[in-house]
Amino acid sequence: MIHQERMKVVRQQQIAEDIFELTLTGQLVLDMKQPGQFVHLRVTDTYEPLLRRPISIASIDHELKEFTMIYRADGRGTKILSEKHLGEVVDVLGPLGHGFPVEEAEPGQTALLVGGGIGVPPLYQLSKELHAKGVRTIHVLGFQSANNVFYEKQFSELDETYIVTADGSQGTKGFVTDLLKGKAPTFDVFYSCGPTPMLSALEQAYPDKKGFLSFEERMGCGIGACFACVCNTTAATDKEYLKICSDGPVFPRGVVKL
Amino acid sequence: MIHQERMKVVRQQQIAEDIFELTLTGQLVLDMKQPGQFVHLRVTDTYEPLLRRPISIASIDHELKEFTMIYRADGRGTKILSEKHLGEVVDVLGPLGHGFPVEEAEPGQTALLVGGGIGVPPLYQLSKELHAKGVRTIHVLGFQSANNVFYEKQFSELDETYIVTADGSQGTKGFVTDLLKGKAPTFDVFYSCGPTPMLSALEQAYPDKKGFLSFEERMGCGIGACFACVCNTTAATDKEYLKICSDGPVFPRGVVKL
Amino acid sequence: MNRLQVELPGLSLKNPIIPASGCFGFGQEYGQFYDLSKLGAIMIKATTLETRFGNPTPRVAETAAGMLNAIGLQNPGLEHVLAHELPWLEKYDVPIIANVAGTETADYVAVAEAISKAPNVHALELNISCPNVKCGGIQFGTDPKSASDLTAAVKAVSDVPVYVKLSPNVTNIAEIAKAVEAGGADGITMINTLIGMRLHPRTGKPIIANGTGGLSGPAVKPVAIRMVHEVSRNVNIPIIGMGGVATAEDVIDFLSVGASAVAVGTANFVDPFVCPNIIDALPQKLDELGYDKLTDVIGRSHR
Amino acid sequence: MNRLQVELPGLSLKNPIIPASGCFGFGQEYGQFYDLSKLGAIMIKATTLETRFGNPTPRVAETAAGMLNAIGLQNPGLEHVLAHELPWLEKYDVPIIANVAGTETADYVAVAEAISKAPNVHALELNISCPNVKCGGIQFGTDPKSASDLTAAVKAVSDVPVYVKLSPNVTNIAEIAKAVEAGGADGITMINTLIGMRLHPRTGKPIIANGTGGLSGPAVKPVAIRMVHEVSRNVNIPIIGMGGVATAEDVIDFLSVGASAVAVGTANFVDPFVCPNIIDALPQKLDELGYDKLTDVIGRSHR
Ligand SMILES: Cc1cc2nc3c(=O)[nH]c(=O)nc-3n(C[C@H](O)[C@H](O)[C@H](O)COP(=O)(O)OP(=O)(O)OC[C@H]3O[C@@H](n4cnc5c(N)ncnc54)[C@H](O)[C@@H]3O)c2cc1C
Ligand SMILES: Cc1cc2nc3c(=O)[nH]c(=O)nc-3n(C[C@H](O)[C@H](O)[C@H](O)COP(=O)(O)OP(=O)(O)OC[C@H]3O[C@@H](n4cnc5c(N)ncnc54)[C@H](O)[C@@H]3O)c2cc1C
Ligand SMILES: Cc1cc2nc3c(=O)[nH]c(=O)nc-3n(C[C@H](O)[C@H](O)[C@H](O)COP(=O)(O)O)c2cc1C
Ligand SMILES: Cc1cc2nc3c(=O)[nH]c(=O)nc-3n(C[C@H](O)[C@H](O)[C@H](O)COP(=O)(O)O)c2cc1C
Ligand code: FES
Ligand code: FES
Repeated sequence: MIHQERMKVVRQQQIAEDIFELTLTGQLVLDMKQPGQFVHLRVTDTYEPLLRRPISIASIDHELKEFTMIYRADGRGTKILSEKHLGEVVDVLGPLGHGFPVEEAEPGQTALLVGGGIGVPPLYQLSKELHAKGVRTIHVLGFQSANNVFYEKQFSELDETYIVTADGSQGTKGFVTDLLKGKAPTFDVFYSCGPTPMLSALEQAYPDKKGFLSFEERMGCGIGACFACVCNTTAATDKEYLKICSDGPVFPRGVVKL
Repeated sequence: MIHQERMKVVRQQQIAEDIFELTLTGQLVLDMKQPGQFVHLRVTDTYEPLLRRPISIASIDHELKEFTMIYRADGRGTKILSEKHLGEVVDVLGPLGHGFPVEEAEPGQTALLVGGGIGVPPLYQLSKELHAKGVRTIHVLGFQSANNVFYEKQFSELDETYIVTADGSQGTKGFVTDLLKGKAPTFDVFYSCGPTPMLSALEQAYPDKKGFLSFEERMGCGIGACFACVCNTTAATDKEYLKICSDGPVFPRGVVKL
Repeated sequence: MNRLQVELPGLSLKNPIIPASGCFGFGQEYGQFYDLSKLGAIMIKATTLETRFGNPTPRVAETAAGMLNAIGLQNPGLEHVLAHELPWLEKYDVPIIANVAGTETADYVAVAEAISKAPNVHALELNISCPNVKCGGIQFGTDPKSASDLTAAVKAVSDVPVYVKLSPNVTNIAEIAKAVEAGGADGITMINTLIGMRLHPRTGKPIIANGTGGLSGPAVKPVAIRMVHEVSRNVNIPIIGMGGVATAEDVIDFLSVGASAVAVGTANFVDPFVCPNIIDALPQKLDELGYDKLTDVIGRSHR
Repeated sequence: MNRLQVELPGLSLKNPIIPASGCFGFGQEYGQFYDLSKLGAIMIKATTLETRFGNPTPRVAETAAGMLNAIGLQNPGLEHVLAHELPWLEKYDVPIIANVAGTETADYVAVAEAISKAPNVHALELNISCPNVKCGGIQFGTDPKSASDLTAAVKAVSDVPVYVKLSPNVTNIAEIAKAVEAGGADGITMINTLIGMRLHPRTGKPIIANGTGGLSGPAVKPVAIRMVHEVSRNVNIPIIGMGGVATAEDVIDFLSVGASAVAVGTANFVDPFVCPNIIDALPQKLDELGYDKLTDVIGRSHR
């Protein structure tokens, strides 16, 4: 069930260049059921900026009723968000959309998790849940440069983790696909979130693997009412279009026309 | 000289229903020369609300480089202002305009100070400066109701003070002019700030007295460039119009067409 | 007595709050948040004769106190709306205003005729003002003669009253309003969006794939208020006002200049509960202003 | 090389930043804050043949991310501007663009002829778009034929290039732009304000004494960008763009859609240093975008 709640800031800290980690608390957390879902945030009570911002859920603590997001503060709305202090409130609409199906990986299997930039955060909760049920994970995380890298330690503590940077300032130089070509990891299913070219490259690189991809699009409502975020589909589905906000953001590979 | 400065909040407190007292500190205070001048405040860095708000200077402490304002928080901008905490900054343009001429009252003389609602604040600095040079003051302060009354103690500590409320819940019931009719105080010069009908009634009540009135109008620039705040003049001046922001807000009686 | 009741051609509204077309889908999504029977009416998404996919994405962009959209009238087509969307809405006690779009007179007429027969459709809203489709829509809304003729053609086949939705992108809005009144319109809804553009700061190309989009939200409210004010002095048919409504104060403003009800668009995206919140706030607003009933507020700017 | 240099008919601009007419008086007030020689040019307040007092107050009202004004072209009249305001500005190394207003062709011509001979007036801006005066102004700006004829009449007497300022309150802005180009305009400035209204929440009457006012500020930027984009594809004369400019990014946006320089209006009221701040920020913006000089940015949306 989707709620709207003014949630309290529990923690906010900068963890890399322009990258912030924000933890909120409230009842709404109890309805967060699946990694890869997102929330739609209103960062101010005034009319400018006006629209909500979609941000992925990076980790969930049902017991403490807390959840954490990781976001890049470079635009008008996210900058205001990054100035929220302990005890201030943020207007949250969520949880929204359909996330990564944890059930598609069996205990004992290996899952490849590939993230790019601000696509990395939702993979963290996913990895935790996969591990909880006994799935091994390989994390391949791509960033612009060493300054932007975050959560390397958190992912490493869970399992095998590789960092790729576009400028080579940390880990392998290039794109995540460059590293994957070299390493040629064995796995049963892949999950990915990041820029569309990355998702597209992954689909092509593993034509026979089961995979799940999380997409981004500019949104209005975030709940399926405004048709802002539709994407074209392939013959793999009989739907003529899909809404990223309410049908996604995660879709099985091959369904969205890339 | 007019400056623009991001000034720090030193104190903010609510002192009556919807009425707040805010003290800011910064270099700009050193240029505040005359009671009755005002500042033009930007309360947010976003575009909504967009315009600055004109607020009178209620008291000045050159030594501490602090000045205090008293304002009613009922609109969009003033409500945001009322939420500023200690240490936050407010973008101030000022000091602006021409205030009350303290030099028009001689030591030993008596000045009548008549304020209505949020017109009361600038009279406080005025009264302090008049007293500093040995002028007696009679304060007649009008409010909507007892809940809105502020600074009664501060004014009383300086000199004779009468409170008038429209609903009679404190002091005399009615308008300041009602009290003045009854008391018939003797004085040499009057100074007033408040709603235009009050200013107009005062001019009529004391046709032979020297007096100075502070006016209000909706403003754009606050510095004389946009012609938003002009008022019509009487034959007493050869100017065809006056700008309240830069020629005023205080004018000698009889100059502004009421 | 229901202080918020408003009677309009074909529409007996328990309150004047109507989600705007295109901002509320066919109701399902907001039905998750509150009982849709609470609403005065619902303006459903534009319906065309055939399924339309609409424009490429991105389709929205934020602007100062507003947003641009170029959805391009995506909708599942008349047949699907009649078979699925409207029947789903029947469980609610709320009149439906069907937004009708097309590219030529014949489409408009065909959709209007069929959809006006649906049991819960109490009025049509003729969309002659969509700025986001290549042909059809806005060219009817910028020429008085075409607007009037189309209105008459649709009136001739509709079983329910016809409201015409005006475009603000015109030199003389009163002229168009008078033309649709002359064409037989039962009411006017206004305003649709202003044409605008936002660029990507790095590339300098429009963010919206369509290039231009329609501007809505609080930013346009002053334009909408001025236009409703002007049109209400020039026609004798009722107006449903819209453009930036987000609070009960905004509703009072639109009624003051002569609207009889209002539609709420963009604000639903900002706050999914905005419509019921406004409805709940209206009685107290009336008390504050000293009015018995909402209809007393209508047109007070002109008095 | 000056990376910000722009050459326009009559105007050699050291940078493309020009305070907009009516938002900067005749320069004195902002001259308290910084050296006016820093500016690309100055568009002075509209000048009419006779002194004008303008409209009753209130003359301004705030709106969401914008403001309404109905100053009503208050100004001291041609003679006073020639005798006092323009000479005062001569001490600065900055070309003046004189905004010329009137109620009929003869006034416009008389003001244009006289003011174009002032030594520091390098161009005229023909104001055919002021929405706040009862007669004159905007009716010239909404009819292509009148706009073209007036332009030709003024061109015939002006000693300096003539820019025509367009109103956004029209169905077809490109048509008007082409008409003034045909009438001999050397350039176009756009946009003037959109007509709007705001009500007093208690009384329901317009806040602005004039009733309607002109909407400006960030709220209108998407409309302005779209119109400059459209006009720049339809004419071969340069455009000075305006409407909501407050940052260097906004300037880049206007240049991207085809403007050659920009005017800054409302933003001066929010931040008196906005013009010099933008000028200082532009070189770094160019670096970030990878352009050598500002003129490289002009029209990139179209490429
Ligand atoms: C399902 C989903 C999950 C996301 N998860 C994250 C996350 O976990 N961390 C993170 O940093 N970012 C995430 N993003 C991207 C994030 O929404 C944008 O970076 C953010 O909205 C930009 O807002 P701004 O205020 O910084 O920029 P502005 O430039 O002020 O934004 C202007 C408008 O454009 C929209 N917009 C701009 N860029 C994007 C974008 N890339 N995607 C969607 N809308 C955009 C904004 O929402 C806003 O409406 C996610 C996006 C989606 C769709
Ligand atoms: C010279 C001068 C001195 C003032 N001194 C004080 C003071 O010391 N204390 C105080 O409480 N108020 C004072 N005011 C009035 C104060 O400026 C307004 O109450 C305030 O601007 C309202 O802003 P808002 O955000 O509450 O209302 P909103 O309704 O959000 O305001 C919308 C717009 O209207 C303008 N506006 C609304 N009411 C007024 C008004 N009465 N006068 C001028 N502009 C208005 C605002 O500035 C803003 O631009 C003074 C006004 C002037 C002109
Ligand atoms: C995303 C979106 C989609 C819209 N789709 C339609 C539509 O299908 N038909 C229509 O007549 N108007 C459509 N509109 C216009 C709205 O109904 C309304 O006229 C406009 O948005 C102004 O109201 P607002 O400021 O409250 O949003 C749409 C507006 C938005 C923002
Ligand atoms: C207070 C005010 C006064 C104005 N006076 C004039 C004027 O005298 N002549 C004119 O051509 N435009 C006038 N304008 C319009 C501006 O020059 C400009 O076209 C418009 O405000 C859009 O730019 P902005 O959004 O940067 O303010 C005025 C605008 C404002 C806000
Ligand atoms: S954002 Fe509105 S439908 Fe997806
Ligand atoms: S507010 Fe601009 S001239 Fe007074």
